[in-house]
Amino acid sequence: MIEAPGLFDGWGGEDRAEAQDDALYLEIDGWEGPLDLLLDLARRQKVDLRTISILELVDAYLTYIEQAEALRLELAADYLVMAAWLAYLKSALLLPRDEAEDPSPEEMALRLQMRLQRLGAMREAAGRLMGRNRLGRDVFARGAPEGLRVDRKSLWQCSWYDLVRAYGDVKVRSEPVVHMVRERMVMTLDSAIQRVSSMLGVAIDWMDLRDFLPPAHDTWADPRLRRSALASSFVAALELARTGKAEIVQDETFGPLRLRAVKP
Amino acid sequence: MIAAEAPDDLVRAVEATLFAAEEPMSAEQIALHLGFGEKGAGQVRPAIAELARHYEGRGILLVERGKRWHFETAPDLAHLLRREKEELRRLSRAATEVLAIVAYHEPVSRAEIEAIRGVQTAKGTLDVLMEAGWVRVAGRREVPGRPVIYATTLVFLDHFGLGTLRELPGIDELRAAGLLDPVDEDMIEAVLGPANVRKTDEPESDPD
Amino acid sequence: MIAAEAPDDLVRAVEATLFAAEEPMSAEQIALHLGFGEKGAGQVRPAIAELARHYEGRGILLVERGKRWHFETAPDLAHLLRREKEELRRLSRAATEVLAIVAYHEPVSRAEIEAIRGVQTAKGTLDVLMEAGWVRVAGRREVPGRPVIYATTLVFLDHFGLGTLRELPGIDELRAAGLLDPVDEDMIEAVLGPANVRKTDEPESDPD
Repeated sequence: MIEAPGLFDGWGGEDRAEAQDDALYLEIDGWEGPLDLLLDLARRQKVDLRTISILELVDAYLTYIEQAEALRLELAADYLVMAAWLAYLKSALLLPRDEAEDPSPEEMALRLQMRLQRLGAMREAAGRLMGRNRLGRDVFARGAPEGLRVDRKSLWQCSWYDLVRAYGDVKVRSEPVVHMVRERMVMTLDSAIQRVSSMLGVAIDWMDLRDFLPPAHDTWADPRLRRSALASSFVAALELARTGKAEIVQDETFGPLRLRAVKP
Repeated sequence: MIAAEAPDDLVRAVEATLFAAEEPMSAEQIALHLGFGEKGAGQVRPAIAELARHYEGRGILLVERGKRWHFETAPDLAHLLRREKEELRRLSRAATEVLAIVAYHEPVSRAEIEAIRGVQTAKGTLDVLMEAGWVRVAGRREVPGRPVIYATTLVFLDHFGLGTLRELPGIDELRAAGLLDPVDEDMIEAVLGPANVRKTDEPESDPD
Repeated sequence: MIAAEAPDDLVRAVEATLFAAEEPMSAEQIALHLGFGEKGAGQVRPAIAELARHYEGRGILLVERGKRWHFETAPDLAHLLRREKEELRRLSRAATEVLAIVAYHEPVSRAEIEAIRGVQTAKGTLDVLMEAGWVRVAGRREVPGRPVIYATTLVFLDHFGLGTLRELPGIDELRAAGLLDPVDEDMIEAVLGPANVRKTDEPESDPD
C-alpha cells in the first residue's frame, strides 16, 4: 500500500522526489509533459503548493531545461514552449508593473499555481485510490458462488374454443377449391350446322340469322338456351360461309346478319 | 456464545479463506494457506468446527465433503438458487392450429401437419406444445424416413376438459356451430357450392 | 442474541441469496428474486440490515457498493489473503491519474481530463480503464461539439470498496478547497505558452 501523505503538500503517487538529483536530469522521458515536470520540481521545494514561490519554481524549470540542453538531451517542443513562457512570466513578475497588462503576471502565476495544485491533488488521489483495499487483491468475493438462476416457465393458455376454432380455420383454409359449373342445356355446334344448312336449302331469299333459331316456346323459351342457340348458329353460319355453302352480309356495324345459300 | 459474537482472529481467517476459496479446502490446505505450515491442520480444526457450529441454522452452512470443507446454501433454501417464475402466455395462433391438428388427426407426423395446415410448421411450435405438456412424441411411423409422430397427452385432455378425443366436435358439428363460417368471402364461396353456382350463372353481375 | 443464533426465514433467505449471487444485488433485486415483487425492497431491507450487523466483526462482511450488496472478506485479513492476480495488471501512472480524474470529477470529457493533466491523453488510456470495467461512456455533453463524457461504474465502486463516490478518499477536502471545480479553459490557455498568452491578451475573452 502506498502511504498517502497529507492532501495538499503535492506529494503522492510514486515518490520520485527521493531520486538523486543527477537522475533527474536524465529522466526527461519520465515526465508526462511540462506540467508534470513543473509539479515534480514544485515537490522538491517541499512546501505547500499554495505557498510555493512561483519565481523559484520558474528558476528550477529553466535551470533544468538548460542542463538538459547542455547534456544534448532532445527536448520535446512543449518543454521549450513552457520554458519560453515561464521566462516571460518571470520577467513580467520582476519588472515594474504595467497596469495595462491583462492578465497581470500575478494572475498568470496564480493560475499556474492553481493548476499545479489540481494536478497534485489528482495525483495524490490516484495514489490513495490505488492503495485502497481492492476486491480481488486484498478483499475477496465468494470464490465459488452457486449462482442464482431464474427459470422462466411459461404457463401456456389456450381455451377449448380457441382449439376448435383453429381447427375449423385450418379445414376452411385447406379445403380443395372446386369450381362447380352446373350442366345446362345448350345447342351444340353440330346441331346448329345441320339446322342452318337444312333451312338455307329451302330458303328463297336473304334470311336474318335470328330466324334460324328454334321458336321461343317450351324448352327454347329459356333465354340462356336461346343465347346458346344464337351463338352456335352464328358459328354454324361462319362455317357454312367458309366451306362456300353460304354467304353472309351485314349492312352496318352491329346490324342484323343475313344469310343465303350459294347456288351451286 | 460470546465466541459466536466475536470470533477470534483464527476463526475469522478460516472463515474468510473458505469463503474466498474457489474449491473446497482440507484442514491441511487451510493451514498451509494461513501460514501454519504442513502440520498446522490440528491448529485450524477447532476453528473449522467452531465455524461449522456458528453457521448451523443459518442460510448457508459450512459442510465437509470428503475431508474438504466449503460453504454451501442450506438445503432447505436450495430452491432459491433455481427459482422458477411462471408466466401466463397465450398460445400463438400457429401453435393452436398445430395443437388442433394433432388432436384431430393423432398420431400425426410433422409433414402431415404441414400438409393439413398448408404452411410449414416451425420446429419451435411443436416444442412449445411439448413444453406445455399437451403434445408428446408417440413413436415413429414405419414408413421410409421413419418420421416422428405426435399425439396429445392426458394433460391435454385435462386442460381442455375432455374425457376422450372423441368428444371434440366433428366437421359437421363445427359447421353447425358456425365455426366454419366465413373468414374470407372468396374462400367461403369456393366451398359453399350453391351460392357460387348462382353467381357463375350470372357472370355479368359479378363485379369482379 | 437469540436472533443472531436463529435467524428468521427471511434473513436466512437473503443470506443464502447474497451468498450464492455472482454479482452484487440491490434490495430490489433481492426482493424480486425472493418473490416479493418489484416493490418488495422495503420488506427485505430490515433483513439486509440485520445480516450486515450479524457479520460485523466476522471474517466476512456484508457491504454496500453503489446501493448493491455483496459479501466480501474483511479488509483487516488482507495480509493473510492477498494475492497479486495476473489479471490485476499494474496500471500506468497515466491510467491511474485519468481514473482518479474521472472518479473525482465525473462526468468528465477527455478535453477536461487533458486540461487537468496538461498533456494529451492517449486514447488507449481510457480504453484500458473501460476494458477493466471501471469507466464507462456516460453520454455526451450538450455543448458545441457534443463531446463524449466519462463516468465510473458500479464495478469501480466494488473494486475499490466504495459505497458511493462520496467515500472517495479526501473528496470533501478537495471539494472544499475548490480543486474539483470545473476546469477553467482560460486558465489553461494562460499556462500553455505563447499561443495562449496571445489569446488571453484579447480582453474579455473569458466567459467567466
